[in-house]
Amino acid sequence: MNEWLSGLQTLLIPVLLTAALLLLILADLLLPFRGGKDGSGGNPKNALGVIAFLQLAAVAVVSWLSPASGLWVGKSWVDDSWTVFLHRLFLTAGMLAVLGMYAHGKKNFARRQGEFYTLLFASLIGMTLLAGARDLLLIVVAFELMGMPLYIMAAYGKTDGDSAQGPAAPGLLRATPARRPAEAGLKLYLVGAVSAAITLYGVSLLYGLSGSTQLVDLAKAPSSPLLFVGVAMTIAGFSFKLGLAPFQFWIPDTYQGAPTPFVSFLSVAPKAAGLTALGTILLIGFGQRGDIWIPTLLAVAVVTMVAGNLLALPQLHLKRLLGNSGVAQMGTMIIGLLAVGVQTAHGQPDPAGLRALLFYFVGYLAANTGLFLVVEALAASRTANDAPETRDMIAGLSGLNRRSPGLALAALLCLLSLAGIPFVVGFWAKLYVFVAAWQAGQAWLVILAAALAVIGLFYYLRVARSMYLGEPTTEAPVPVPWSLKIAILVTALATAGLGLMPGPLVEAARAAVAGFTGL
Amino acid sequence: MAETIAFGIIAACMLGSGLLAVTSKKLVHSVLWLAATLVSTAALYVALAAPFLAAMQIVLYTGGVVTLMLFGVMLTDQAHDVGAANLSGKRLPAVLLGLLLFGLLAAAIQRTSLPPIVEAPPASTVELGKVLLLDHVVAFEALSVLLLATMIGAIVLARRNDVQD
Amino acid sequence: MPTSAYLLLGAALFCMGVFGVLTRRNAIGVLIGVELMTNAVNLNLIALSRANGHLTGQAFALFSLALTVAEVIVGLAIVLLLYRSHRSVLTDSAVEMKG
Amino acid sequence: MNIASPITLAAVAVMAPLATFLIIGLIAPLRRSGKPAAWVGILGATTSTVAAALLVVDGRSDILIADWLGAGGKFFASIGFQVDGISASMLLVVSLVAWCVQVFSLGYMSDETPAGLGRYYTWHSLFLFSMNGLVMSPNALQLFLCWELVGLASYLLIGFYFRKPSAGRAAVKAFWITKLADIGLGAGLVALYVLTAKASPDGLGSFDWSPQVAQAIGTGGATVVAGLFFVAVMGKSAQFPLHIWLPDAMEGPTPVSALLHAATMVAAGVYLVVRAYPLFQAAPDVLLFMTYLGAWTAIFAAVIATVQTDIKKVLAYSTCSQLGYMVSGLGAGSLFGGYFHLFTHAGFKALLFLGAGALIHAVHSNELTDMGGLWRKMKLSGTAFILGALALAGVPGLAGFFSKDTILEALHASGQTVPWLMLLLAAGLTAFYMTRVVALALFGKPGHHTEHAHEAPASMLIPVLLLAVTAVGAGYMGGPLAKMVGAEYAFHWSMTGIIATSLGLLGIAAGWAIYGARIVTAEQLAVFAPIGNFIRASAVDRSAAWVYRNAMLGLGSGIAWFDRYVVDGVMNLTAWLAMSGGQQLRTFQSGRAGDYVYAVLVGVVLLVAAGLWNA
Repeated sequence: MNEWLSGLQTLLIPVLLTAALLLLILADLLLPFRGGKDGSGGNPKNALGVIAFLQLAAVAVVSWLSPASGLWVGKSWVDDSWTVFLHRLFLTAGMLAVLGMYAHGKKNFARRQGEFYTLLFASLIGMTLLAGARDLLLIVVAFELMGMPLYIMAAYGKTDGDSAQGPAAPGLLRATPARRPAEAGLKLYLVGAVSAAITLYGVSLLYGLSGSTQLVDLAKAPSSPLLFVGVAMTIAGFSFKLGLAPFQFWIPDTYQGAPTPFVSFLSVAPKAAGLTALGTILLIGFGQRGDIWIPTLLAVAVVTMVAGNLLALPQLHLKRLLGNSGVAQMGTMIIGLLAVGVQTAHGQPDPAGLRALLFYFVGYLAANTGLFLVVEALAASRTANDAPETRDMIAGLSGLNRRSPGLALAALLCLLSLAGIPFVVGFWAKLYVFVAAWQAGQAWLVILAAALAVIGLFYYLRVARSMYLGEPTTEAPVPVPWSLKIAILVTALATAGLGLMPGPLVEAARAAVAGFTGL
Repeated sequence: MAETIAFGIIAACMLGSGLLAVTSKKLVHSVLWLAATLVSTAALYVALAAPFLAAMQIVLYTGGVVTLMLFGVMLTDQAHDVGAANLSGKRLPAVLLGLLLFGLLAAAIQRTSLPPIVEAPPASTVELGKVLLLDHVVAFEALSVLLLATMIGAIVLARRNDVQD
Repeated sequence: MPTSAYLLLGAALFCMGVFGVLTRRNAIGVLIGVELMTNAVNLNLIALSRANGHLTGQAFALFSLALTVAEVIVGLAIVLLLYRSHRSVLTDSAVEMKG
Repeated sequence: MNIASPITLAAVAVMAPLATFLIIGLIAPLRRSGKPAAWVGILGATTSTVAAALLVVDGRSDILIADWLGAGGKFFASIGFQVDGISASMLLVVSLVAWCVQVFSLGYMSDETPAGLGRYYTWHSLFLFSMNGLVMSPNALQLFLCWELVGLASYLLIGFYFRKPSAGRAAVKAFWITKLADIGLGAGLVALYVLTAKASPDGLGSFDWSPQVAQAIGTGGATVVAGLFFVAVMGKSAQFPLHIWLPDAMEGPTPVSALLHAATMVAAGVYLVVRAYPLFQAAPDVLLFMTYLGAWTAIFAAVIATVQTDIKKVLAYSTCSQLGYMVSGLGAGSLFGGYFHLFTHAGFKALLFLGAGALIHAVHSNELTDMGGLWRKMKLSGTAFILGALALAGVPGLAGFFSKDTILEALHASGQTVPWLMLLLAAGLTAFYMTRVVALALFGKPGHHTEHAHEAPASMLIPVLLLAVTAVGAGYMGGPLAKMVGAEYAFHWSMTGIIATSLGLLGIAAGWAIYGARIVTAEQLAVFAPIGNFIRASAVDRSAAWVYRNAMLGLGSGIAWFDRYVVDGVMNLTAWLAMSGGQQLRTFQSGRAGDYVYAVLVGVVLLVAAGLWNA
């Protein structure tokens, strides 16, 4: 019994989140739906967003108050400083997602808000479990727990602006749902389901060859062709979620069709979680045998950076552009992982790359989320008079500075951060990763990444140019709901603040990596 | 010898029905062939001393998944294009890709020395339960949350739109 | 039977699934392919569990089974949604977003 | 003189423009009011200039390094101010030129809308802040940060007339090319940190550029770092073949050109070399490369300048050419020579640009032929412009003469004969094309705009005249400047000086003969009767003209063509390749989920195959 309790305590954050999820379901059942046509005002279900936010905030407070215990649950899960850092990251992402979603959900799926937050919580539970998972089986289950709610959330919502309605079907199928969310969900799901099968196949081989599901035992597996195949398929399977080329094609389509506040979540937190999961498998399981995975991952990283940047270059649709640029960003993050891998394989594990990775996650969370939320603010403010073809397009941002200077400034900060310009957090993130990679002897990779970043600069600045130099179609300020305003403010402040004073974050990342068990 | 023959027969059933499952023109047939594949796999599980798994395979998989799929097929039966264009024209590259992958996997399997299958009495369900609930309790709990979320999600998506927002 | 026989069988089944995934235009057909692939994984797991002489692989296979069921449920919900929005269950009927 | 500590003065000089940037930038009504915003900007520049002047007078050195990013000194970033002779004098030059440009702009930009003017001064303040921050950098990291900011600010300034498509394109091009080159600085920075970390016992690196660092990382390390740094220098300081953005950047307002090309943006590259000179000194290969590349750029750009008809383009190529001098001088091992030329060039090039601005303002055209005969209308501006031209041409007694002579001496002393000859030739060409500009613009056939031209207003004249003083006087600052840099300098005539001066005078004579007096006609040459007869008989005049037209013009145009279509073309090709590569890849983004699954499985097969290959 005692063991159980200590287990619960070690798993504090996931357990609290599960309790919160159940409470949320209960609240959803108790709160009636009462809404006008547009779902505005007086709908008791709207309280669910507030409840969800408060719950997450409470869990976040608990997370901030409870330092890493270093305790294990069985041999599969550990509550170390690395886990705690990631928990805080995911909880922050969750809170931003709820803030971003609040106004959107109220307006677009007034009746189904509760389910959305429930799914979000489920996904967050998966992420928090992934953070501490040191067992293949748990990683696979947590990964799916994180992923499956995402499929549904991507297909959520009914507004996609310019959805063409098909002919009405009789009977059961009278009301036609929106086309684009369905398409977004379908693409994410199909690629995801196939990738899940591939991951499972790879993982089954890893298990079979090492005779255990624990990551530390993977090192015992004798080197054999099948082991290489297992690792390759595991990497391939994870690459889907991370959006590495050529597994990334779903990204722009899904981003375009899914609700934007959800995309702001989808584009960061699951990727960070997936990358840390892949990283723990590779580093703990095969840290000493870099030859199994480093060449493969290196090739994937290069292809990803090139493809992501080139695909983003011609994009005029903001969400597609951000999707593809996110692919390129993931490529850069992989470099951090590779840096650790190379150093570890040389028998001198240097956690600089891991630190860089954690730092990068935070910077990326702030900038990318902020930018998507600005896109959402603009889309939400659109009226029937706006040309449908400018929805979510760069052109739709035209002259934003004259309409809402604050919003434009926030977007600019985020753009500069993603582009890696000094004085905002993205610069330090890139520099940190590059230093780690160069220290690992991958100078050419650094130069390549820096060269590709110039392409990135081009498309990011094109957006900024449109905001500052373009002509607005209207002078009216963009009305931003307060919840969205807070979220955008927080991300912009974090982007600028961590750029001017990255010290605390550096220290936090250092502490997190110092306690990482396994390296 | 008898064992090899039995293995051969089951394997042939499995592969044959699997092949039919991916090539049948009619989707309902495909689903049924899938069921046949799953059942023959269950037979292999028995041979591998995993009777509980075999049972679960038949109950969960064949009973659950296949039924669900049949439902899916029937519900969407009115789609104007079902049956008309079930298979895409890009079959040759798919065959090549599949064969290539199989070749690679087979080469890797052949070149790897694996521990032999130990002949042993079937493991008791109690022992399996211990592994599940002691070694993998976190995953087990996570799975329950996952199933709950899946139910909620599936309902919210599949619910009729006119009773929604 | 040697372990490799089971693994080869699994690999063959997996690649059939790959073929099915690649050739089916009907979303449910794609799901059937995915089912074959995960079924191959389960076969792998159970065979390797036996070869390793413990039950972890079987437990893993159970988890994998449950995951697959969940996946199919979500998949069918999405297929139904697709059907309602597009009047079609072909994966290439939803091609509005591209480029 | 003990008004304030050097660090305080440096902080004031750097922070004043930042304050004005924030004030103008954030207070929208002030920005939109135009003139008041301009005055705030000028106030900031004035403060910087005064502080810099006090710093120079004070003469003390000091360094402040603040551990910016916290983390108990374990993290690598520190910022601060390094006050010494070099940074103090550079700060003064930068601030003074910026001040002149800002005052000049009051008159020049008077046609702008108030909001436009406000925006203009906002960017100016940002630019001055970043440039001053760059100058005072105590390490490579801060320099890089400010370097990027300088790039951004110059992008905004060059693209100021953003409604004009060509200005937008030019801004983008300038930004892109310098950005591309900046990869070198960024990578060099990373390399420097990693190499110093490797060399230090505690495993922590730094971004210092001190001789100790150079020693620690050895020749190999220094070559990597300096080589990578120099790539960025090539971009920023417009060395061949990365100079192509510079002529296009003339699309910006003329005062902006003066700012960017005189003392600030393009000088940043040379300044980087000056600051990081210990690292460069430890990398002889890089220095040798610099010597040749600088000389080549000097002569290449000078040749192109001889055939330009746009006054700003001539000055732009001339900037390229002079930067070549500086780079070559630094490469030859003369820190002082390169820096001295940077110093004097700042003065007279700013003068030339602002003078050209006054001329352009008078006739509303950049074309030399439209300006003809402006001398009669604009005596003051004209005189100043001529002074600047003579200083650039290297006429003895004026600023350019002394610094150019120092560089040539250094090359001669180091035994670099080929670059030395190239630079000598470039000196002659410089004199030639500047004479051409003066002759055509001030004395040539009156253009149809000339009639309505009149002298520039006081706000434009004051900075021009002030700079004219520096164009004359800066050359005599060599001794004090050398002391500040820590070198020895005393002018004396030498063989090199005599050759260079003769070539310069020859160039002036040739230029004047062809474009000013137009004496290369048979009648005038007939004065020398026997020779004239001979010439008439042998038609040397015509053949001379032919030679000139076909050889000289042909060479110039040929190189200009090469520049336009080959060097530029490679850049455009790269951009085009990236863009069309993206477009090609997009065809895979077909929208069909089936295709995406295909991609996934192809990826799997590839990864598995790669895995087996490794195994």
